[in-house]
Amino acid sequence: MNGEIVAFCCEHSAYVAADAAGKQGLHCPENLRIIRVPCAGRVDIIHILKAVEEGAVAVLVLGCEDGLCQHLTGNVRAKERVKYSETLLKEIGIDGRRVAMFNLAANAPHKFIQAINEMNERMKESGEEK
Amino acid sequence: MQIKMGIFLCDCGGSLKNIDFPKISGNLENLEDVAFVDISHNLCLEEGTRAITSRVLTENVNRVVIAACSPEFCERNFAGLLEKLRLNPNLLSLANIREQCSWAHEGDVTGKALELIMMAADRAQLLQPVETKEIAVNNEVLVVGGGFCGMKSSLELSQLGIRTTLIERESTLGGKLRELEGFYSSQRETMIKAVEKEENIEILTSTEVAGVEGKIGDFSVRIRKGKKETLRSFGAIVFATGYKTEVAAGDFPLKPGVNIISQERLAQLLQAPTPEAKPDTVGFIFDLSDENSRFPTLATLNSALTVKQRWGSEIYVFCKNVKVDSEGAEKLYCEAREQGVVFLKFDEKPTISADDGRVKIEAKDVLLGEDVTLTCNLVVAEEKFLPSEGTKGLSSLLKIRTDPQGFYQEENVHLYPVSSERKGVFFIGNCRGDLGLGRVLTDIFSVVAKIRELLSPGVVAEVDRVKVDPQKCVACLTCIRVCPHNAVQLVQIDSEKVAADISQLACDRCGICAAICPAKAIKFEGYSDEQILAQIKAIGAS
Amino acid sequence: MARDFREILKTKDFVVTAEAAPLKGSNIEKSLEHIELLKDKVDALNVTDNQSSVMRYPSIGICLLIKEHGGEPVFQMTCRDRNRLALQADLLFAWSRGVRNVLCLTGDSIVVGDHIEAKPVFDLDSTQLIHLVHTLNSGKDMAGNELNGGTDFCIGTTATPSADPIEPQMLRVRKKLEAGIDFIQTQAVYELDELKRFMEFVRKYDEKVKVLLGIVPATGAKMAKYMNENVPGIFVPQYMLDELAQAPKGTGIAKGIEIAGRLIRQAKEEKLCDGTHIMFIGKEERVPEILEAAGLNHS
Amino acid sequence: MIVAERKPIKEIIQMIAPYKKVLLAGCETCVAICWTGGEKEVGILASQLRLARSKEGKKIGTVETTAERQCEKEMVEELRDKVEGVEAVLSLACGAGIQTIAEVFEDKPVFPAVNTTFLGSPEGEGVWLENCGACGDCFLDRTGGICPMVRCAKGILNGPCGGTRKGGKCEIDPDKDCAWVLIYNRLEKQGRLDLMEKYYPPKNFRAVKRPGKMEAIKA
Repeated sequence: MNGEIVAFCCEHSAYVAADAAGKQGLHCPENLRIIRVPCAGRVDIIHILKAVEEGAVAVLVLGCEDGLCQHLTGNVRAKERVKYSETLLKEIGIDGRRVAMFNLAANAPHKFIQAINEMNERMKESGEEK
Repeated sequence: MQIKMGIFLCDCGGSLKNIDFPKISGNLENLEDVAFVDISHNLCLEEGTRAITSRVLTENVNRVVIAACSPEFCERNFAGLLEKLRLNPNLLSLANIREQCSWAHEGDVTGKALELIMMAADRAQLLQPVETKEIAVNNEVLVVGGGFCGMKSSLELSQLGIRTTLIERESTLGGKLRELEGFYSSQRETMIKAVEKEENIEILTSTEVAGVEGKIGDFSVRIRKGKKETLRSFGAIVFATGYKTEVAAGDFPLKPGVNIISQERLAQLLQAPTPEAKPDTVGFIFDLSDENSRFPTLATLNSALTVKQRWGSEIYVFCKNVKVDSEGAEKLYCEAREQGVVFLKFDEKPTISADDGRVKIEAKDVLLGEDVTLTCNLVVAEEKFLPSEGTKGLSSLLKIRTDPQGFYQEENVHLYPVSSERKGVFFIGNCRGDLGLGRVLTDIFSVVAKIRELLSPGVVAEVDRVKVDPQKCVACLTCIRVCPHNAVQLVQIDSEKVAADISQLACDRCGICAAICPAKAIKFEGYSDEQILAQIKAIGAS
Repeated sequence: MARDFREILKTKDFVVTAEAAPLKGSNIEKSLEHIELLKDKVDALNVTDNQSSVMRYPSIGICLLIKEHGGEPVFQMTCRDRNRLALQADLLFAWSRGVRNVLCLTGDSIVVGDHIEAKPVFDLDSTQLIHLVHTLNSGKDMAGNELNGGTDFCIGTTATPSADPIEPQMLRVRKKLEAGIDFIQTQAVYELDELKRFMEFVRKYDEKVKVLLGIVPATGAKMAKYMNENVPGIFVPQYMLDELAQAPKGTGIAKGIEIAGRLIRQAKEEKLCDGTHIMFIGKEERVPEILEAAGLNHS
Repeated sequence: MIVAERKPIKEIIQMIAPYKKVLLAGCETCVAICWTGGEKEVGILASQLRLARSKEGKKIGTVETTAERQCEKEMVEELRDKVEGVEAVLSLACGAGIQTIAEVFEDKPVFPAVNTTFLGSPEGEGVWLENCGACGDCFLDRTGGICPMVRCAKGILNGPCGGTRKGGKCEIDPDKDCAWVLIYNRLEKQGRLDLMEKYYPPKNFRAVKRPGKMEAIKA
């Protein structure tokens, strides 16, 4: 990889939002790579770490809004795992802000684009290249 | 078996102009395991179906990669097509090059499109067939709660030919209908009679649920009547356990001899023969707090009208707001005003005191801007709307969450309105909160439709989509504890080994268990660790 | 004045003791000041043992100092820092140097103090320690060996009358009473009803044991709240918090002293208990004010 | 079961600093169950170590494996091929497992990646509670099946202490229950409060004759 953003997208919300963004012509950064998952709760710590290992500049997990996970706790667990991954990275001196969790609904393409842009901004600020 | 992959590229009628399809095709053709790369213009149309059919059959491929629009649109169709071609639908891998690539960026995105296809192709390499099989389901339904909601849904189900067992904790059917007069009383008897007459409905009164095991299509329910417990099987369970109301003791001076009564007591008075000395003035108070007051509003309007008609009393209704968003409420309100019921709007809580056998209400009416003091023969107190007795015990027995107020079914868009996290277990009516009549009816019809769909003969389910490897399972019970759908249980594998086992009917394919398993013993085909990691590795590799 | 504390306990209507907390470091001047100030105003001075698990000058050291200056020390001994060998050896040493009273405690947890990585000993608990002192008093050690010179300690212990729930606490007090003790000094009590309840319980099992009401004056509403949240076994009631909060700025401590005096006075007048034990740690110099507020003009 | 916690990563990185290829050996029993040393955690640690090395611009080879029971020589023996291919072993097993693998492969440096903390049982999802101190002199018959030796912060046998917090919580942690209040409640329910009225003399701390060894009758 070379500076890509890996985004794990829940197929009930974020993945649909990403489609909608494309449909509405909301442009997103080209370095985005989406991996579709059935629920944010499917994303494991090792997936996040491997993405960082492979050279992703940032890793995002995008799930449903709080309280609206089809599987009740999937998004909550995902958030916990992202937080833990952040810790794991920080403790070895890697910027923990490279991983993040966002909650959004399927009808929120703006929020989706915002999340990706925010990550790009964040990474520019921190100046950390891969 | 040797992987043989067919790749189809769709340029969406030639509209994806910022992707150079021949170039992509050229890059892919020479890859190992790739049998062919085809470019089509409209894979979703008849011509596309024909193209896929002939190529898959002649080339005899065992993996299909399709780069086209979002899987949200095309996945079902293509999977269905593969099935027709006798290729397992799970051997399909999609690349979303339209919404998430061509449309998402300006300028040439050939490179990115190629990469997305590579990700899909690398995932395809690792896909395994997922077989399906027909699963026999029990299509009898258990309805818990013999109130309006329970009776009505039993009637609807039975009319579809679904055998229904209706159980009620009390000794008679009717539930809250028994406590409401006026319009509701006529409904009560008709409905009870209809339920009793219906052959497809078995009625068990003075009966409770003692335990629920199993899964959709095959629940075993322990039913308790007195001390006797019986085990029965059902395909689905509908809970219509209703609500209870309670006069908040803190709000009213509830002492014997003080004429402050509950709605329930009022209903009893109205059912009894009309008293000699009818009360001259009757006060009603509701909406003391800002909580959802749909039910108190309806109950008050209904009772106020009935009292007016039967006793001809003067009626004063004290309230903060009259919320008429529930069905029929506005009509009741207008009728009440026409009949001379006086509504007084307070902002601060009225003072209520006993006054020589009568009740004095002092309030500041915000519309009149004046202090109002009224002495009534009778005051009907506001009642709080609460989950019915036993809801807490039932929810822990079912392992299903309740909202902070203790009602079932949080407003989760994916489950809304009547499904629960446990497939085949439904909650309808006022056990979900203060709904009002209109929404209760909607619930009833939704649940009937859902059950009909779920329990139709010949339910087909995937086998081992999410599967535990018993050799790797360390029986730590983590998956059993975390599964939001109660789909995992511990089973004896052989004489010495126990392991987790996932019920394919109850499983809702979230993958939470696969992620959390500390022994990595759970594989979610299609989204396995290897398949996810293959996609990660493919990023930037081309 | 009589300096045999056991005798004082038997004869005096209302016994008064105060806590003398050793400080950190080898300089004992300040402790000496406190001793000089208080030794004649109270019946005994009670020396804490690495109080709150914070390492300090040893209890036995201050006990000897009190002795040298004509006061009556109570040697506090916790099980936190010594195993059964050390406990016995220290007790023999104390006795040989004229210390006659020992207060048997389990001790606070290590983690509340300033050496949180230390290994907690807790070889014995307070009840077992009481039994151990009796064993030494009988001229034997714990292993059953005859001692060349035993002890005859006056034995005290503590109890928490305001514990919640109270039942298990009372069962433990009962075990201590059955082990045989001369006096109980209670944890700080702010509600005398709790003391009454406690006395009723104690008297059911022991007619003779003396109970000293524990007093920890609050120095302000903030401090009282802090104690409620952080000091084990202390529960200042809401009305007292309000009373403290209403005191004008800078007079919180005076208010605390007033309340303490009031509690002691009432306990004495209503004969609720046999005496009091004042714990005014870090403010030892103001103990006389409490005595005055309580109307205890010691002779 | 045995409960363990991952060591701070800095400690681990320091331990394996001299080596270019290490084997991460988990265990499929207790430490897997308590989410510390199963295949999942082995994978996470390996990834973290690789990331840490690459941050320094260096590389580390990681081999990941788990033993069925790392405290059994025969089962550890099965890892021989993997062990021989590396310079050092990082074990995610409990202290017993670590020592077994160190003994079986005497020539290899073996390092602990976890701290073995206590014997306990799960309280719920992801929460484990210490409830046995392996004292060798079980006391549970007298305390309603609740061990005051480890569940009381001070191990009091004649409790509770005077510091119990409101509502029966431990003096050092308001989130933890006072063991003696639990004992009281259980014994009261069973009508056996007389057990709590009894005095229990000091415990025999020589019940386990250290170094501990147990020989069963080879019947």
